[in-house]
Formats: sequence, structure tokens, C-alpha cells
Amino acid sequence: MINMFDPLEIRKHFPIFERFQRDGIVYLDNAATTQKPSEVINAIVNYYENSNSNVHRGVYRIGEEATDLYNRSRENIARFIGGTPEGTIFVRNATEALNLAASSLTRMLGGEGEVLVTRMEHHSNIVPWQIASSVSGIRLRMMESHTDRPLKWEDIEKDITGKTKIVSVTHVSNLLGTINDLREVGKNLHDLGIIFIVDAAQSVPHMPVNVNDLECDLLAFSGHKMLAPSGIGVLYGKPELLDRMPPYMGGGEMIKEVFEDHFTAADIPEKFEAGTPNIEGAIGLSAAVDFLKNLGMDNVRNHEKDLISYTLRREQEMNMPSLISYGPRDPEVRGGIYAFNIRKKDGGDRPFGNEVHPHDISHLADRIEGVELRSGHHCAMPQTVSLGVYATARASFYIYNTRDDVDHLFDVIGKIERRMIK
Amino acid sequence: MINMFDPLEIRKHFPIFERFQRDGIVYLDNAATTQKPSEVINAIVNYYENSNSNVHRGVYRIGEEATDLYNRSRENIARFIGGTPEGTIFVRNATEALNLAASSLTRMLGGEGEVLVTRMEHHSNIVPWQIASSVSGIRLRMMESHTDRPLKWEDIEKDITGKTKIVSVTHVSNLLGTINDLREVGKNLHDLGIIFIVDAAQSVPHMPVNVNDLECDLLAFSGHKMLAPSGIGVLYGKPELLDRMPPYMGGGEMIKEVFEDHFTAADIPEKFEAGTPNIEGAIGLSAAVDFLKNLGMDNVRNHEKDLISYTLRREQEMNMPSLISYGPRDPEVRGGIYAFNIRKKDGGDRPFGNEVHPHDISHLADRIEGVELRSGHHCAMPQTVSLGVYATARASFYIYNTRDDVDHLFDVIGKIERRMIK
Amino acid sequence: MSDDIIYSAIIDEHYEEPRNFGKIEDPDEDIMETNPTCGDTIAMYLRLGDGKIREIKYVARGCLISVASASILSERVSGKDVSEVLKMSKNDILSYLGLDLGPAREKCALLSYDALIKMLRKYEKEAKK
Amino acid sequence: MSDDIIYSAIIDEHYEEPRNFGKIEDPDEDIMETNPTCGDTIAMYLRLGDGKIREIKYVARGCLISVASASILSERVSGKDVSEVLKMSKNDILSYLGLDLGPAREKCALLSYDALIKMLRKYEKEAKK
Ligand SMILES: Cc1ncc(COP(=O)(O)O)c(C=O)c1O
Ligand SMILES: Cc1ncc(COP(=O)(O)O)c(C=O)c1O
Repeated sequence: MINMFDPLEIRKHFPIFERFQRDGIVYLDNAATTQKPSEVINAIVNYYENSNSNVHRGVYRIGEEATDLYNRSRENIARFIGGTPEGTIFVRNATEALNLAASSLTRMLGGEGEVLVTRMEHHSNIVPWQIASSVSGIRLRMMESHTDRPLKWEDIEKDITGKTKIVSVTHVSNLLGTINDLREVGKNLHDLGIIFIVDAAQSVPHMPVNVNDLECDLLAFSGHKMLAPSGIGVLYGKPELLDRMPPYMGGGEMIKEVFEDHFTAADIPEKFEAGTPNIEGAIGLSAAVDFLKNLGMDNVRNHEKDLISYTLRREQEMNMPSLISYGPRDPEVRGGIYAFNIRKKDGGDRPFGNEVHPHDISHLADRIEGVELRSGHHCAMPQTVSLGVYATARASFYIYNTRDDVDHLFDVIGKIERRMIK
Repeated sequence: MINMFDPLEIRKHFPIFERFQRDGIVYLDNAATTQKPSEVINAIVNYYENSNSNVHRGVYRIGEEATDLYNRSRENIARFIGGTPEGTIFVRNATEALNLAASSLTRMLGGEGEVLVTRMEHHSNIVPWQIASSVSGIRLRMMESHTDRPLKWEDIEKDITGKTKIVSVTHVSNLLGTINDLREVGKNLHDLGIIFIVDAAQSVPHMPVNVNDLECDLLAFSGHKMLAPSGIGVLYGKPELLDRMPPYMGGGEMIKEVFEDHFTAADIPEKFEAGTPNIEGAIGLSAAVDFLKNLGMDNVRNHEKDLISYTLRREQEMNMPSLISYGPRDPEVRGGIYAFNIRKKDGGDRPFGNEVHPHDISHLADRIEGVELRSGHHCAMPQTVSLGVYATARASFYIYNTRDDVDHLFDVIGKIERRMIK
Repeated sequence: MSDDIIYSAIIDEHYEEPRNFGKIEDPDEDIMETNPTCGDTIAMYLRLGDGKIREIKYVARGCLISVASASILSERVSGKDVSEVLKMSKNDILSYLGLDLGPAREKCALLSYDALIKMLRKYEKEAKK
Repeated sequence: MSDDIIYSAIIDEHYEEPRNFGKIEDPDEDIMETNPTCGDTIAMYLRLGDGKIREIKYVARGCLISVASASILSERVSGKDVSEVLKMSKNDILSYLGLDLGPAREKCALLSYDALIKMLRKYEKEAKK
């Protein structure tokens, strides 16, 4: 379908780019969510128009078709990350995946021990553990991590104690763009009998990820960050571990039998999928996976590496003293994420300082130039606070972005500076 | 748009009926899931093609549009059930709604007391409480309920003890079709300080439901059973109660602030919506609500009342001794649900009895006549077992079904009997 | 393959008169399997010796497909070497039925096969000790 | 209304020189409010008497919209009757800014209003006792 990796060709598959073109919109909020190609939209519409029905229990024609589509979606998605279908659990999003993990593992471990996370985690890999520790003896510990280089095994090793039962880290930081170096981590943790969880919400969409290479026990990601609908995501787990973990939610589909006073759980993956699942979501995610496989995940990664290199080069050329950005400078270890602030270095006359509020940056970027940036703590408050700020503005790239988009970004940064820092 | 309530006119809004017509399919599995009208499909496609982005935190154009669509969907759905937007929490499905309730209320109540449910509950209103009682001192008790008449306040009253903290009952049984009589229940339970939960998965789609009239504290339903996508549902709650309930899942969107060792929760409804929500699901559900409002929920109910009356009449006329059906005979208290079995009354020569397995019924109904029935325990094992069977076949109606469809059903029942009971 | 459970003579024959139906007292292996989709249950009993299936019986309550497939399976494996039976694939079983089944009904057809394979694996494992 | 935060003179003026910025020592009411969307924070202080707002001050760290709206609000309510201020609606506040804001930025604009209303409600409740 798509031979050369050409973002302008790729755009043709995304109906929303007609509007973007019409309204002069440059969409740079892909770490928050991505756009949907026709291939994904059509897979969903086609399901609605031909096979829509509930899965698992229907022995009539369209029930079988829906079940078949659902199962084949699971197989396809499992294959994409090198996993097995029974280890591939459909959830709403990476957040639910991590909540499921935190709740079920806490019970499996008898509510004891320590969970280690990094300071660069998304709230989704912090708050579930805080909730778990509010109802059990599990303790959350946050290890320091660097803002200018990837996390390595040696960094984790320092913080492990005899009590550590789980290490849960992000593969790619959604704020700094850091691609953590997780080789060795899985193997070493397993030698210590520690469970290894990877938040892959920002890696699976952007680079080749294989659960066997990572040697992780659990891995979480969201469909909507990789061209698929919202409302669908995956918790991948090693079957041997999932078998031991108690169910999370109870209800239809996840049981073998229900009696007045107890139930028996279904086998994995159904054990963890209570109630009617997001069927079209799974089908849409599978179509998204096909789209990405077709492009080649190596090509996706190389494209984004090119964009972030270009971004860092443009930033340097701008030589704008008020522009501060975060994260590693080496594109080899940096995803397509660029968080920054605009701040007059020498304070100023306004009583509240001369920092341009990131909300104003993204509001103005939109109104002046149609450049769509996110602003805030990006659900990574501990990391944001450690940078000494309350918020940042963030641009994040995907397959349909170009160097031209990066030029627009720096154009508008220049204009905002002139407008706000007088 | 649609003036008279005419199922054949209504079908024109459902693209899948083209296929149904082509392949001679009579879809009678609406209690499991319903079909989607173009209005819903278009709302979703339109979102993908014009405003797709993440909600809540975007201050750029399409982010604002998405947020606006999401918020207005919530308002619309809240209004539909007489509730407030802040009391309307988006979840994946009724199952998640009841899990959220069980988990959060258990913690709120300090893990003590008794939860009363009926025997006619769906597994979604049983297993979450069993899980809760496996991790706390909460106890689940199942009260007897009748299979031939609605549950009334007097039935519940008998089973209440000093320990009862929660009563959670289904509004309409998905197996028997019983419409329970919940007037008085809310008021009386509140006088006793007991929390009242309604599983409205089979009522909100089929009849006017108002949370104020029901005087319930919490109410659960699924979008996919009312013309909307799967992957979206609602837990409605009284704001005063929701304010007191601890959060369920942790992560993005549901927090005010996150620190290393604790977090502060956002206000309702966000407090209970962790991570990126199913945005298009909410938009689709709102479009489905518009479609149903346009038809008029009174008309929907009357239409289904007509179909179930006709069904019960046709059954009587058939006078087929091997046909056994369940549930109240009075259409006034019966939803459009018809569960049955085919069984030769006088045993038989086969070593395993002469009951036609419901799976064979639904397989044959599909292959002989294109009639799509569900078979199994319908996620209501305690009720199914109490009927003295392992499974039933079930037909369930919705706005696009006709008396003609009912005729097809009895045609095929006759044929199956002749094929299987020799 | 035909989709016609409506007129399949072979299925009907086995459903009306399932072969090897019943119990073995004091079996070498026995097992109880349930299909959560529909609640179908099969109890299966084996007498084994010299690496062969000497006798196979079962008591099933189930549908056309699961009863017929248990009956057909029992005929096919009676007297066979355990190692040979373990080599049979799911698709072999499905092809014996001569029906093109959807995923839900495949579970019905494979209930007896799953039960059998579990017992034989256990038997082999114990034999190796 | 104009969408132009780019060139809004009134917003700029208040942002560059916010009115009533600062603290009141020993205030009759004070409050700290945060906008979870962006972490904007405002501390607001009131001196009240005879049912009137005698003095209003605030310390804010925030964006153009939230700082300017706090400044504009403080000018509008200084010296006014509490009961009258309580009658002001969210839309009144938004119209003072003269901008057509999206839902996310509305929260910025209403942060100071929310803080003020909370204090005044508390004051009224206590006055009634
Ligand atoms: C009464 C009742 N409650 C709950 C549910 C669960 O719905 P879902 O699978 O959408 O969570 C159903 C669906 O079958 C139902 O009929
Ligand atoms: C690293 C990381 N983890 C988890 C999440 C949560 O994703 P979702 O909101 O889809 O659950 C995100 C999304 O922002 C993320 O970037």
C-alpha cells in the first residue's frame, strides 16, 4: 500500500487532514492521542454495517462472525508485540491495564512488599499503586531518574531492597521523550524474583516492541495513541503469571460458573475481561496494527528520530535565550516528544514573574498559527515539579508529521515570545 | 424524523438491515446487544474526521471541540435519565459500573455489612460482590425472587436485617423479562439508611427510566444495549454519595494533584474516570439517546409490550407440549424477552434425556430460518439453575422487530421440534 | 465440508445412539470437563495399559455436536496407542465430524477431545516417572 | 465578542499590570484555589464589613486569562454589596473579559470567581448564625 515512508502520502489515508488543510491546523499532540486512518474507520463501520453482535456466546451467524473478528483481532495484536493471544487482555486504556495489574498483583502478593517506580512515570503508573497501598500493606517507592539520559539497569539496581516485589517503569517518558534502556532489566529482575512491568503507552505506537526481548511480565498500552479508537487498550502478561493473578472485575464472560456463594473464573484472557468488551475497539486496534505493520515500525521510529533531531537542531539555531526545553539531547535515546517553556531569564516587572504560562503558549500557538500543542503537567506531576516548573508546553510527533510542521512550531514559538515577553 | 412508530421505517436507519434482508436474518438477540443506526455511526465517523483529539486538557481548537462534544454528550445522557452531569460517570459497560460500585462502596463502608441481591441478577450484579467479600468483611446474600411475578418492596423487606447496608437489584431480568416493581423501594430503603442500587441494563434501553422517580443511589447501564457502541456505559450516582465514595481506578484525568506519596482526587464525575475515556463511545451514546428520544421511550415500551403479548399469544396457540417458557405471563410486567426450552415431557430413549440443548436450538434456528437467538445461561446461572435447567434459548426484541419476526420464531421452533424430537 | 447440521446423517446417528456411553468403574484415568460457554459437561473414563487405550467411556449432557463428537472420538481412539492419539490435532477431530463449525460450536466439538488429551498427558507424565 | 486573545488590549493591560495584586494581612476571609487542568493557583483575600467587600487582593501565578480575569474581577467587585456580587453569574464574568473562550480556558477565567464566591458564601452563612 504505502511503499516509501512519505508523511504526505500517509496523510491521504487520514480524512481529518482535509479539515487540517482547510483550517491550517498543524496537529502536534500525538502523545495525547493520534488521528485515525480510513482503514481503521472503515473496519469499524464495516463491523457495524455487517456483523455487529455480542461475542463469545452467540452460535448464530453474525455472532460467530463477530466472535471471529474479535478473536482474530486479539491474535493480530498479540503477534504485533510478540505475545500470545491468551496473554493479551483487552482493557479500556493503559491506565486500566496498570490499575488491573496493581489491584490484582497486590492481592496475589498478600498486600505486602514494595513497588518501585521512577519519577518520570505518568500518573497512571503512580496513582494505582497509591490506591493499592491505601488498602493494603504494599508500599510505593519512587526512585530518582535523570532528565537528560535514559534509565538503565544500574539506576534501578541501586534502589532495590529485599522488600522489592515489583518494578514498574515507563518505556518512553511522555514528558521528556526519554527512551529508557530496558535491556538487562527483565533478566536481572527475574534473577531476583521481582515482577517487571513496562508502561509501553509511548513505545508500542512508535517503535518495534517485543515482549520477549523486553523480558517483561506485564506490559500496558492504549489503542488511541496508535491510530486506533479510544476505549481500547491492552494489558499483555506472561500466561504463567496471569494464571496466578486473581480476577480484577467480576461479571459476564469472565466466569466458568457462578453459584450463590462463589464463582469459578474462566481461563485467561477471558478471566480479566468482565462484561461485554469493546468489540469494535478491538477490531479498530487490529486494523491500526495492520496499518503500522505495513509502514514498518522501524520506519516509524526512524521517521520520528529524524523529526526530533531536526527539532533539536532548529532549537539550537533559533538561539532564543528564553526558550528552555527538557529531555536527552541525543536523538538515539529520544522519542518524538519536545516539551518546553518560554521564560525571560532575568525575572521581570510583572509581580508573578516573566514566565509565559504554557496554557498561553498553546492557546496562542493555536490562534496565531493553528499549531496544536498540549500544555500542563502532562499527567507527570512529580517529573514536572522536579524540573522546577508547574507546567510545560509539549509538541509530539507521529507518522504524518513533517519537518515543515517543525518549522511551523518554531515560527510560532518566535511569535509568542515577541507577543508575551516585551 | 420518525413520526409513527413503524419498525419497518425504523429499519431504514440501520445499514445492517440491508444484509439482514439479503441473507434472510431475523435478529432476536437484542438483550445481548443492539444494532446501530446511521445516526450513531455518522456521529462517530464525523468525530474521527473532524474533531478527534484528547479531552479535558487541550486548549487548542479541536481539543476544545472534542471536550465540548464529550461534555455535551454527558449532559444529554444525564438528562435522558433525569440525572445531573456530575452524577453521570462514563464506564465501559454496566459490568464495570457495578464493579466500581462494589469496590468503592466496600471501602467506603469499611468492609463491613451485608449486600442483598436477588436470584434473578445478572452475573455482573453478583460476582463483583463476591470479589468484594473475598477481600473484605462485606457479605453477599441472595434473596429468593419469584419467576412468575415482579419483585416488590415486601419481598425485599422480609430479607433485610440490621446488617444490610446495600440492596442491589435488577430493574428488568434479562432471562425472565420481569419488570420489577421498584416504586417504594428507594424511599423505604433510605428510611432505613440503606444504599439502593439499580442494574438498569435491561430497562434504560427499553422504557422511560428516571433516577428521581426510582429514588436510587446508583444506577448502571450499557450503551451497546441501546443502539450505541460497545465500550461505553454509565454509572449514575447521587452526587452526595459519589462525593463520599473513594476513587476506583487511579491515573490521568481523575486527579487534582499527584505527589510522590499521595494524590488528591478530582471532583466528580472526573474522580471516577481514570485515563483517556472512550470519547467516541460517549458521543455515540449521546446520538443513540437522541434517536431514542425522537422515537419516544413510551412508544418503545408500548411496541415491545405489543411484541411480547403477541409472543405469549402465539405460544398459547401453538399448544406445543414440549415448549416450556419462563417469566411472568402479564405483558404489563414483562419486557420483550422470551426464554424457552424444548423438551419431550416423558423422558426418552437417549441416555442423556430428550431435552433439546439450547445451543442446538439457536444453531438450528440460524441455519434453518436465519432466526438469531441466544442460548446458554445468559449470565444468570443462579436463576437458570433455579428453573431446573442448565440453559435456555432466548429471543429478545427491540424497536426494529415486528410481529412477523415473532411468526418466524414460532415457525422455526416448530421445525426444530420436528427435527430433534422424533 | 458442509455446514449442514440440519441434515447431517452422521451427527444424527451418533446423537441418537452415542457409542461407548456410560461409566467405567475403577478407571485408570477419569476427568470432568465443562464448557463454560454453555454449561455442557462431560465425564470421561479410561482404562489404559501397554501404552494403549483399552477402553473409553463417557457420560455427557450436552448438545448435538458435543455428544456426537464424543461418540465419534470414542470410536476413533478405542484400542489406539496413546502416543498416536496424542498426535491427533484439533483439526483432525473437526474433520471427523464433517461440519464447518463456527468458533462457539468448535468448543462444543472439542470438549471431549480436550478431556481426553488432558488425561493422556497426565498418564504419559506419570508413566515417565 | 472576539476570539482574539492575540490582540486583546484589555487582557494585556490587566496582565501587564494586574490591579489589586498582593496580600491582605489579617483578612476577614481568605482562600487558596487551584485549577487542576493547569496547576494555576490563586490565593485571595477579603476585608468585609457592613455586607460589603471593603478590600480584595490576590496573589496569582497563572496564565494571561486567569491573571487578567482576577484583576478585572477585583475591580468590578471592590466596594460592592456581597449580596449583589453573589448574584453575578459565570457568564457575567466571561463577558467582562470580552473573549469567546473554549471550555478549558473558561476554567482559567473562572478560577478567581470560584474563589470569591466560595468565600462570600461562607461569609453569608456565618453572618446568618
Ligand atoms: C441485567 C443485566 N445486567 C448487566 C448486564 C451486563 O452488561 P454488559 O455486558 O454490557 O456489562 C447485562 C447484559 O447482559 C444485563 O442483561
Ligand atoms: C507513558 C504513559 N503512560 C500511560 C498513559 C495513559 O494512557 P491512557 O490515558 O490512554 O490510559 C499515557 C498517556 O498519556 C502515557 O503517556
